[in-house]
Amino acid sequence: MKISNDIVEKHGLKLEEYDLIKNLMEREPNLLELGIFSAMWNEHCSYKSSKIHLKKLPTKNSCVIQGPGENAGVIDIGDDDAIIFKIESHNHPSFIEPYQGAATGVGGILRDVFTMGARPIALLNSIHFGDPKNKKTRNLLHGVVSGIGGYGNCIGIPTVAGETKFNSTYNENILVNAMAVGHANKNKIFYSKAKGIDKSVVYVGSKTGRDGIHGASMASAEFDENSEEKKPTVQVGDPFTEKLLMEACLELMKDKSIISIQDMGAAGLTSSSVEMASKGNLGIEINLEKVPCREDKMTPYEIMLSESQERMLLIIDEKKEKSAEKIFRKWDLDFVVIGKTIEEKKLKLNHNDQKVADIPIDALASKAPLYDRKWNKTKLPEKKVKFNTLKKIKFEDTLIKILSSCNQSNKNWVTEQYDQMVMGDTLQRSGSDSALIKIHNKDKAVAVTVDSSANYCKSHPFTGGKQIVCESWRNLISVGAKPLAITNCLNFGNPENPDVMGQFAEAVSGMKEACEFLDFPVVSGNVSFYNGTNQRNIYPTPVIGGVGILNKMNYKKNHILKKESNLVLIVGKTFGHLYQSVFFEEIYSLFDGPPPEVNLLNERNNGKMVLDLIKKNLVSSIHDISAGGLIIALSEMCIGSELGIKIEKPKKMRNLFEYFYGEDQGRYVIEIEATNLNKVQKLLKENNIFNDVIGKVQKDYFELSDEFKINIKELYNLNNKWYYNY
Amino acid sequence: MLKPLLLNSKKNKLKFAVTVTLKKDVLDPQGKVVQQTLRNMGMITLKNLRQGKYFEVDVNEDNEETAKNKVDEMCKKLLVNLIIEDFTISKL
Amino acid sequence: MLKPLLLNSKKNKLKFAVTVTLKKDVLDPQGKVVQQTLRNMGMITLKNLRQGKYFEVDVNEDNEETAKNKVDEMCKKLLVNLIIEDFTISKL
Amino acid sequence: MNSSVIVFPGSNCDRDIAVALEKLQFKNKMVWHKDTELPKSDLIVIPGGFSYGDYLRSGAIAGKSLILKEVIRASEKGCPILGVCNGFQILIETGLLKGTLLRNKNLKFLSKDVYLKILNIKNKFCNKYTLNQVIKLNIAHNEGNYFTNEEHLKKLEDLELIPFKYCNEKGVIDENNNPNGSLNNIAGIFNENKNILGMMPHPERMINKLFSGDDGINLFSSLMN
Ligand SMILES: Nc1ncnc2c1ncn2[C@@H]1O[C@H](COP(=O)(O)OP(=O)(O)O)[C@@H](O)[C@H]1O
Ligand SMILES: [Mg+2]
Repeated sequence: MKISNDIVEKHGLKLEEYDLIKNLMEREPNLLELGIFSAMWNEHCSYKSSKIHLKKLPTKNSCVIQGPGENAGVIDIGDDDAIIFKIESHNHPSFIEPYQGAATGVGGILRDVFTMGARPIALLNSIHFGDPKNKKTRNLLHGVVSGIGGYGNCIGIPTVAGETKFNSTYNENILVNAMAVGHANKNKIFYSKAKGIDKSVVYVGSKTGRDGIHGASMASAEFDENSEEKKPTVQVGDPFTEKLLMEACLELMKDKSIISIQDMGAAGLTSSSVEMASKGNLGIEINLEKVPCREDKMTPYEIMLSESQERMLLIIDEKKEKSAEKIFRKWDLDFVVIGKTIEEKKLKLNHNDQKVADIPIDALASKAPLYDRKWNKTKLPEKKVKFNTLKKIKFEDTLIKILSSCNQSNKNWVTEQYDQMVMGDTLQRSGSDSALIKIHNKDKAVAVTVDSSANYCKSHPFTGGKQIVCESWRNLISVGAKPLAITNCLNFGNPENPDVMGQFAEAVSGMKEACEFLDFPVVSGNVSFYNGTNQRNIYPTPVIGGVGILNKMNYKKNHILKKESNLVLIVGKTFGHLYQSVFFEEIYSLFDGPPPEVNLLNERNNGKMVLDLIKKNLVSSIHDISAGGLIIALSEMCIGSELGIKIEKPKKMRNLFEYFYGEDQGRYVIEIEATNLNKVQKLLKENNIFNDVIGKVQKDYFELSDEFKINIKELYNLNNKWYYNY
Repeated sequence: MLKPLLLNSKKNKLKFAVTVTLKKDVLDPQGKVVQQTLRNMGMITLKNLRQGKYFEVDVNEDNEETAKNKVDEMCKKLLVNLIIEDFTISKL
Repeated sequence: MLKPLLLNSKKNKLKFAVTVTLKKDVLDPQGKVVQQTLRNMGMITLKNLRQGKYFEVDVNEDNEETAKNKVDEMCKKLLVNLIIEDFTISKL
Repeated sequence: MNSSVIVFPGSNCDRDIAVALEKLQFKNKMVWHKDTELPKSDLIVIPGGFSYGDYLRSGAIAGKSLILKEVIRASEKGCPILGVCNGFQILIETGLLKGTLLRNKNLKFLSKDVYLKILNIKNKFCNKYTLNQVIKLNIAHNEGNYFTNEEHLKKLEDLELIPFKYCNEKGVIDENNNPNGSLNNIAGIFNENKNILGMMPHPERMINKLFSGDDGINLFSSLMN
């Protein structure tokens, strides 16, 4: 078959790229080879538009064992324990089939983590939907949430934290990012790099079907009106088989049988075999008729590009083949030697004794195109609107409106669909700033959180990128944990658009600055471009997954008020920045102006100080101040508790709304024992950290003198009803 | 001319069966496990099993065609996930 | 006499449909919610909806009767919870 | 005391329950579903999870496994048997307990802490609780909506075969405090001999104050009596 321009374009390749392929091959590829190139060279696998920017991110420090480049990042948490984690997007498949798209997103990220030898211990997710008034939104919300739950619950890994947001920018392109966190012995970590010639290449897991063919290309092609027709390629998840696969792999990993291992994710058998060969600097030969297939008469093209789920590729020591096979048989899984490693650095495919493909590995991997795409800077928006010119509104009404809005409502409806307790190590469930998962049989726990701030990033990507790293840091500190490292999922629009590319470049620079300053390296991540439709790109939405360590379980903190008459303090300085705030959005539908400034020095000082106060046992409860400002943080402390707060109006305040709704960064609310006030204030003062007593814990009511007094049960109902009525 | 109209509007309960099956190449994890279990239980002549959904729907409509169209609409709007499933409607 | 026997043993793939429904007096929470949802979506002529399961089963058997008996056995042994469910088998 | 926890493909609360049992000094063994022999046990637990993915009906496929014949034999000899969540569903599928577990009334998986009122303490499983005590446990299931015919329901009530019902923190048992639509707020049931208990809530998730509470401990310590 002659490859026409049309066929090239249908594979998502540019004609110049096709010329490069012919050059590298020194001939014309056949259709199968073209398919393999298209899978390897698309954005999803090659990172061709993002790589040069991602290189800027700090990826090392004393706790990093493995940074980006493997299936997931690995950090050291002491005592031979390692934490392995990563976040990944499944945006496009979830828009097409929300349940299965989200479910397979969870399945995929779990494989990334247990491939490396970790037992997964927690799942997180960040999900963004369109305007609730958009008629697709409800169905997407229901499907995605039950898909995430369906997979995690069945496989038996607790889903413990996440974020759920609504914004019309996602009307035609929702975001579904899933994160998995696993625990391993740091001396028993498995990598994908192949080693040794003539070693067996083994296929394990489910059979290969016709699902998801072209999935990888679809995931990085812009949506158009016809995209609904691409539906049949969506894969169906099988969490039960994944559970068996996970147990089988972990069982096999107890001895030294595995030389290298790689899950089959996007671009299935193609990317897994090429990656293993490329990292190992060798070649792989596969006999495709040996691949276990679900359907009759599958072609080599279909076999190589299928994205059937729950499959893995292993390279195994030939002496261990028999014992390894026994383990997989015990778990009722396929185990087939489909090929071997070869010296010649090539991907060689045979089908019933016929050679069907022969491609240099370098051409697929290291020589794949890289682009330094054109990008435009985003100017810092001006502060045009003057607050005192806006229509006056009663404070209480604004609070009620915001607390019962879709974005600020509590997420019980969501989290009730997730098993948060299975595995028995959930020290703190969702609802707090971070979840805490105990390391099995040890007196320590990891803290995990995911965060994003699309409004800030849209307004000024550089500041937004910085802010979101800081927010993650703060959320970890707010449960008493020391922040260690992050993973990121960068959801952006079309990179061929210089404005979008600029958002990407600057958000990454902002992240870099914050990560460096806070010594909070990036150890894994994922880029999802082409989010949007026909030139309407989504807001730039980098999502950060943060991990920290709680060295003693007793240090655990949350935002639940502990005792009547305790004092409530604000730590960090308030300026009253309302641009890009929840308040401006919900009350005045104002979207302009810059995001709040991020002062990394203050961020670090305040955070370290707060952590120190926690270690000194001076903090009863704590909450970071983020979207919605101080008043929302205080409300949330009451909503989670059986107690209320009586707030005194501060003396030096310019304006009530700015003070309570301002979203200035680097701030925390802490509850302390009244007898400790002097001690706490002295410590804060010595470190030049601004603080103020703003109120006192009391029974039954959340109250601000002269403005409102709300019963906390009522407050809870206000904050809880949106999802149940939607 | 009044009478037939009135008669017409006295709607009848019509019963339909809807069967929903997964599209041909779509993975059926449930069917796979059920099939394996049955084979383990000794049903070795079992060649293939696919699992689907079934609905019995009663509608009050004037005539069979309108009724069937209604059921079709229900399938497309809610009962069936057209992305991965096919369906058939039959009169009971 | 050898030939027909041989012929006979060359088994055929026979296809059956099994529908499984909840017994009349068993609560069908799923059907109830689906029905309510459809009514909320404006399908006001919908009178009743019950949800069940559907299987398509292929068996390699000599003749239809043996085959059907096998399917019946599958239903009774695994596919159907006879305490709360009824089933019907039909040839496809 | 010796305990056995039966493990099926897809069980996922097996380790959790073993941790709870060992915390209470049970000598516990894990028993793989293909095993044909049970170790000598003073307690058999069928744990929660998604045996066989909950495919077909939850518990249906596990209910056919070989080892269950042994469990049935042990139950006939009076050995205490505890089925939690999926374990309850499996006990129902084998016929050791009567009735059925339908989908939750809101058709969603439901994971939350619930309150239970202890209604019967004269049995092996609840003797460390006090009558009418309200305890907090966690539920996490799709199909926990207990249903049975009127005659059997009456028997359950009359013979005190319902150890606990869903309620609010003050012990009020009503429709508002029924998470899944279960008949009469039933959260668990006994067989007539009261040596088999099937329950939807997870006692093994509440064994540590620092975590989410420890109201589940007494269920295990009752069994030590
Ligand atoms: N999709 C979700 N899955 C799990 N937990 C969620 C989800 N959405 C929100 N949550 C939880 O709800 C709580 C509030 O979320 P959010 O307001 O985003 O917190 P924060 O501002 O501290 O990051 C957090 O504990 C979070 O983990
Ligand atoms: Mg927070």
